[in-house]
Amino acid sequence: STEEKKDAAKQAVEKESLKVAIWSKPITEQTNLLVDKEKGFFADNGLDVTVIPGAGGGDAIKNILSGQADIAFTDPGSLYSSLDKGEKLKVIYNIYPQNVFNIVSLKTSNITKPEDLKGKTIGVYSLSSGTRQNLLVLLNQAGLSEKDVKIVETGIANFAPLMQGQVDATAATDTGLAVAKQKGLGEVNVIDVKDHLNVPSDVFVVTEKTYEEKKAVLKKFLESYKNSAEWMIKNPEEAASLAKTYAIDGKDEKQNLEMIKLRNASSVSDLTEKNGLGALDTTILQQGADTYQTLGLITQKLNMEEVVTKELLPKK
Amino acid sequence: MSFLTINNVTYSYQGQNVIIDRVNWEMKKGEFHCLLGKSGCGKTTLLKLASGLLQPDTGNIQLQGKQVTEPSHECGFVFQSPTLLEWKTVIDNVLLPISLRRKVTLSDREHAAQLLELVGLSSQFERYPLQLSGGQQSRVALARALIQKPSMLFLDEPFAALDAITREELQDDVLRICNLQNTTVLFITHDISEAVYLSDRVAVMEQGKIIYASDVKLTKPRTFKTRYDASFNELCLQIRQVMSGGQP
Amino acid sequence: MSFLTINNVTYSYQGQNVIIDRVNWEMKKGEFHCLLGKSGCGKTTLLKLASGLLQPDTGNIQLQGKQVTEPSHECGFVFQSPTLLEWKTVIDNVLLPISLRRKVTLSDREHAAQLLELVGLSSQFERYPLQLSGGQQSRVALARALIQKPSMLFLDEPFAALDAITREELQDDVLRICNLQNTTVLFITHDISEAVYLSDRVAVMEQGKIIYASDVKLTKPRTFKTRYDASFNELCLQIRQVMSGGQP
Amino acid sequence: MRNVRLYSLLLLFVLLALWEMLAKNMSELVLPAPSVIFFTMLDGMRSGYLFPHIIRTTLEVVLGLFCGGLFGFFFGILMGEVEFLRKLLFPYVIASQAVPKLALAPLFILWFGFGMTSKVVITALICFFPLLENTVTSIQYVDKQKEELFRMLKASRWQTLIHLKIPAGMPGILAGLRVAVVLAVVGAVVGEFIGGSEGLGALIIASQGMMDTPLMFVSLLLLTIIGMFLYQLVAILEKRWLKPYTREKRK
Amino acid sequence: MRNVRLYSLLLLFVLLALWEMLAKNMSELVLPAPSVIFFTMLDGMRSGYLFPHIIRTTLEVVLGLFCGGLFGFFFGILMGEVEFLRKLLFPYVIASQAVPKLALAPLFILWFGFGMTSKVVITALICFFPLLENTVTSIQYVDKQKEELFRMLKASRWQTLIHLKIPAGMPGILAGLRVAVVLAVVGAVVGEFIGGSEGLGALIIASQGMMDTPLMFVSLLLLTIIGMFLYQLVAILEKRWLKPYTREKRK
Ligand SMILES: Nc1ncnc2c1ncn2[C@@H]1O[C@H](COP(=O)(O)OP(=O)(O)OP(=O)(O)O)[C@@H](O)[C@H]1O
Ligand SMILES: Nc1ncnc2c1ncn2[C@@H]1O[C@H](COP(=O)(O)OP(=O)(O)OP(=O)(O)O)[C@@H](O)[C@H]1O
Ligand SMILES: Cc1ncc(C[n+]2csc(CCO)c2C)c(N)n1
Ligand SMILES: [Mg+2]
Ligand SMILES: [Mg+2]
Repeated sequence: STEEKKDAAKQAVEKESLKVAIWSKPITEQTNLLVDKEKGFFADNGLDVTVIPGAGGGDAIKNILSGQADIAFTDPGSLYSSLDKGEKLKVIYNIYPQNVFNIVSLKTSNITKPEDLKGKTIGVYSLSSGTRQNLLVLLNQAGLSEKDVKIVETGIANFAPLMQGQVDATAATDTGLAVAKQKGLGEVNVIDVKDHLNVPSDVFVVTEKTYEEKKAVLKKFLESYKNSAEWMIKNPEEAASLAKTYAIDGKDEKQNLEMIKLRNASSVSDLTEKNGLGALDTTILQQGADTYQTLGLITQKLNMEEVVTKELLPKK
Repeated sequence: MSFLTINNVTYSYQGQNVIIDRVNWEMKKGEFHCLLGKSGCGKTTLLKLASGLLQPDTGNIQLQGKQVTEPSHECGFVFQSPTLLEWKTVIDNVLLPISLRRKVTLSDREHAAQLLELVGLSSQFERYPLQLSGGQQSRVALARALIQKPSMLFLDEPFAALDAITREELQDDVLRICNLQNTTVLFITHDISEAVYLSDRVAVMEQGKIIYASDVKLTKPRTFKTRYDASFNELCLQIRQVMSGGQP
Repeated sequence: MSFLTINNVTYSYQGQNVIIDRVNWEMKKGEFHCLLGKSGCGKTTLLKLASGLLQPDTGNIQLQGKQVTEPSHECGFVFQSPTLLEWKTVIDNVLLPISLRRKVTLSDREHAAQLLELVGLSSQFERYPLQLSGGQQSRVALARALIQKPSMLFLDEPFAALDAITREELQDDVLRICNLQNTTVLFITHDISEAVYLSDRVAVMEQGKIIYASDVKLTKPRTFKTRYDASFNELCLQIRQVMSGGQP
Repeated sequence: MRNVRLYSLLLLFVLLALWEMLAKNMSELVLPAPSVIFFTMLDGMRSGYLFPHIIRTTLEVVLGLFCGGLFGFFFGILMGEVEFLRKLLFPYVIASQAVPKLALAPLFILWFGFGMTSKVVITALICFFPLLENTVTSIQYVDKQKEELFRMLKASRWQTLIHLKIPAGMPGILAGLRVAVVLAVVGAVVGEFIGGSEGLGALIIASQGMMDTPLMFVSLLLLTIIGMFLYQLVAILEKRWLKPYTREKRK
Repeated sequence: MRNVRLYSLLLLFVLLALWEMLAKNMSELVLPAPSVIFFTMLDGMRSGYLFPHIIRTTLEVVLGLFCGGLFGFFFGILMGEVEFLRKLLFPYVIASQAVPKLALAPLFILWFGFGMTSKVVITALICFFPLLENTVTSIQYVDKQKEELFRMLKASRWQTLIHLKIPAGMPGILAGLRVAVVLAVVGAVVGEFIGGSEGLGALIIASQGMMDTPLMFVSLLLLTIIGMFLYQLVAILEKRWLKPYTREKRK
């Protein structure tokens, strides 16, 4: 058995280590990325993946810029900002092609389309949150601007002010809404951002340098990730039960399942049906960048053609 | 009627060995009593008991017929060490007892200045205690005790840090003031002749007991001549003998 | 050759009025000198200058031919107030000077115990300073000064808080020890007879100046008989007169 | 002591140079160079963009410090004086401190609204503790002799406090105040993290959202300056008040 | 003093009852009732879900406190003793405190990695200041007479420190330690907010994401307990060490 141990040790040494900086703590919706010990999606491909937590998509990018991590699991907003600051980055995989953000209002306020938001008070997590950025995108699509509404920072428990009537609507995500409903939110109207401009929620980003130097490994990683995502889509129940041990918020298996199902849904789109999971749509990313520019969230015109690369995408 | 009565008082710190052992004492209004005794015999403790700073384990203490359970407004106290507030000037230190009871008036300040002059500190009103010599500090403490014109004074070696000349001047001053205000004084000293010179009655303590007491029957007011009186020296000698262990 | 030389020394606190005014003084090895003077005349200041705790504004001070710029290991000091460390027991307080220089050995502890017995505190080794009476505290301070067997002792009214009996016992003890170890002593006191009894030479200060100095030519060793010697009393009287402003 | 100034400047330059070098090899998004920060700051000052934020935060800090300081001092005295209160309340005081305010955000907003009040409350809550703790301690360790003197003078509890315990404990109390001053800055910022659209904390969050790290560092720098300024103020007050304590030392 | 216990419990019950009532009229999302929190805690304990987080955070707090405390004490002494260092370094000390650590997260992670080190460093950084400030102050205001005694005994600077200044300043220093202990808890949590996947701070963030407010309150409660426990520990130490200072008071 000592030899076996040695063998295992040898293998471990030979494995290529790869660090993935994510935008959050290791949470349920990313179960596929966290269960390598159990399922070996990455290990079987000779990869030793470490997940590095962060507080927001910006942290994920900072972590790859500083060399703390190789791959960033981040949102396009953070990507645009970094590109705007002149960083050289590559988008290599589309994790969630579906935009998960929404605007939630009580049925009684009768807000059903973006135009109805005019003059209303809307809650967002904070000034730096995705909820705010996506709210702005939505307003922009409806020809409104930040000045037409009153945005208040409500902190993370942003449904409470909505229920207590301190805000007319609140910007949230699909998972947030699901949890809130479970906690007794009641009847609400939901405006989904994806119905107006479906900018992806998260993508894998690497620095140009990593991209050049580690193509092979990255490729292996994306392939493994795709496998893991496919597994999660096929086995949501198993994932939900594994999340109990591997995700920090995976206490409640039923809730886990709901989260996982929502993420599974946002992982697929028409394009992924055609080209396989992770398929990148440069046009929509470009549209997103342009919208961010008109909103003043970034200053330069970005060319996403240079940034998006489909070279490493796994075959269907 | 007696002014201060110490009635069969016992005391021990933290329940250890007995420090004050069944002491009885009586003082009439306006009397000046001196307490003598070897270092560590319990004089300070007795004084603190009499003033109400400490509570006796057994027995009781009465001031003007009332049980003493806490310090009284009518008592002044000079501690063995000066105990001045470093952050107040000399004159403010003297005025402290007043300022605790009411607003300090101009006449209070004048009174304080008078007392400071009396104890020979006329040029140091605005100094801070740390800038004074040891003897000067103890004189400030004396002035502080006098400012309230107390009807009862407890003085714990107030002159120990003073030279013979200043000491004798102050002895006379204190006697005069106390006479004038008919103050009752309980005075601790190590100087036998000082004790005899000042008192109407002296007591010697040993190991918590009063082993000797005697009226001093010298003419009053006392003057420098008193010190050369034969009976003065005799009494001094007698007390000395008592203290060094011989019988009176 | 002189052991301690004070050479035309001037000093003033914070550049205010002059406290020590061109003082000259000399002590030979093994001599016992006493400094007298009214309260506030500058005795403590002079002692601190001599010991190197303060630096003179002008003039200089030499100990064994070397300029004194800081306190020396060979000097012991008893301050006017006991200055004990409240968080150390009595015996640890006495051992403090030793413990600052090296590890305390068993024989050091024995030495400390001896000294404490000498000053009459044999049963209080393990007490804390705050549990002692005033006189007991000052005796601890004396023991602390003696434990290093210093060749030069500065004593600032070490016996002020002691009764006549204890004081006289300690006077003899100190004299004996200093004689034995040939210690040079500069001693401040307010008790003129104490000064005369102890010293080889006495000096009287006034307003920062030494206004009188005299050798004491009494037989040594001094005994209780010394105090009844005619020349003893004469010298006492003379000093008294000097202090009270009369000419010697 | 003029030398200190010189060395202080020297050290500053050395540190800045080191930082500049370090930053050269790093993305501006992670660690911007001091020069970049400086120019960002200059820009912000010139355009007036920074002023409302600075004013807002300063106001919050000062108000919060005032309330929290008074509160801490006052309760420090109460709890130092009354053992019963001390034993009774200390668990809650510690609870109020050990809990990260950031997590209680929604409650604060719920109770105190989105405006400045909630930030002032958080600031006060954060900075009252060091003052409380130091006050409790300082007024308890008072010279026994002086205490006896006040007992003899029949000083009331209140008088003993005013005339003895507080003056005697002043150095310790002011040390607490100095800690509180610095914590107040952090408090205000944390308050603004939660739900603020103005103030340097909000600016930090916003700059994080825009990934404008130089702007974030400008905010941090401004916070440091506010903290240092207030600290210095307390030091000056201290010099005034504690003169008698240190008078001897001067020569 | 047995009464205090009683009243303490009584107060606790009153507060809990008030809370329960308040929470009844409020969404569990904002303020869960104590009963709910209690059962959530019980669950978490039974399933063992909470233990790794508790252990992790406690470890970080203790390590951070140890490092930060030592550091603060040590530098407090250095800066209390050497005026030059005090003037030279204080700006940086204040800077290190006035800056919200939360904003510096990425830098700490860059320098100290993702493991426990970065959290320990943040904790240490947060809790060293009160100790430093109190140490600096406490060792400066020493009785002049005792200082003179030590000069007379030719005590070296070091000896004066060890035998005089530190023992005499102990009450103040320990007050600083008590503030530091409580801040350390906050420090560890802030560290975990940023880049931790384990620990009560991470749990708070995660529970916020899940909108599991009861779980968040359980974490907060646990933090309070850790803080209180450590505080009590210091109090016990204090009682041991400061015996001679308070000996007189006993009777
Ligand atoms: N730290 C100080 N700052 C300013 N003046 C001082 C200081 N210490 C003492 N003095 C002044 O210097 C003079 C001499 O003081 P010193 O302590 O030497 O007197 P002394 O002869 O020892 O008196 P005593 O017998 O009362 O102890 C006094 O007038 C005193 O007010
Ligand atoms: N706080 C205390 N705790 C315990 N014992 C004490 C305390 N204070 C004094 N003692 C002891 O009580 C005895 C009497 O002390 P007290 O202070 O009354 O003596 P004293 O007669 O005033 O002596 P002195 O002349 O030296 O001042 C001494 O033996 C002393 O050690
Ligand atoms: C599925 C999903 N949900 C939420 C976020 C969080 N998020 C989106 S944008 C943004 C602001 C920049 O940090 C943040 C925090 C995400 N990345 N992916
Ligand atoms: Mg006494
Ligand atoms: Mg003197």
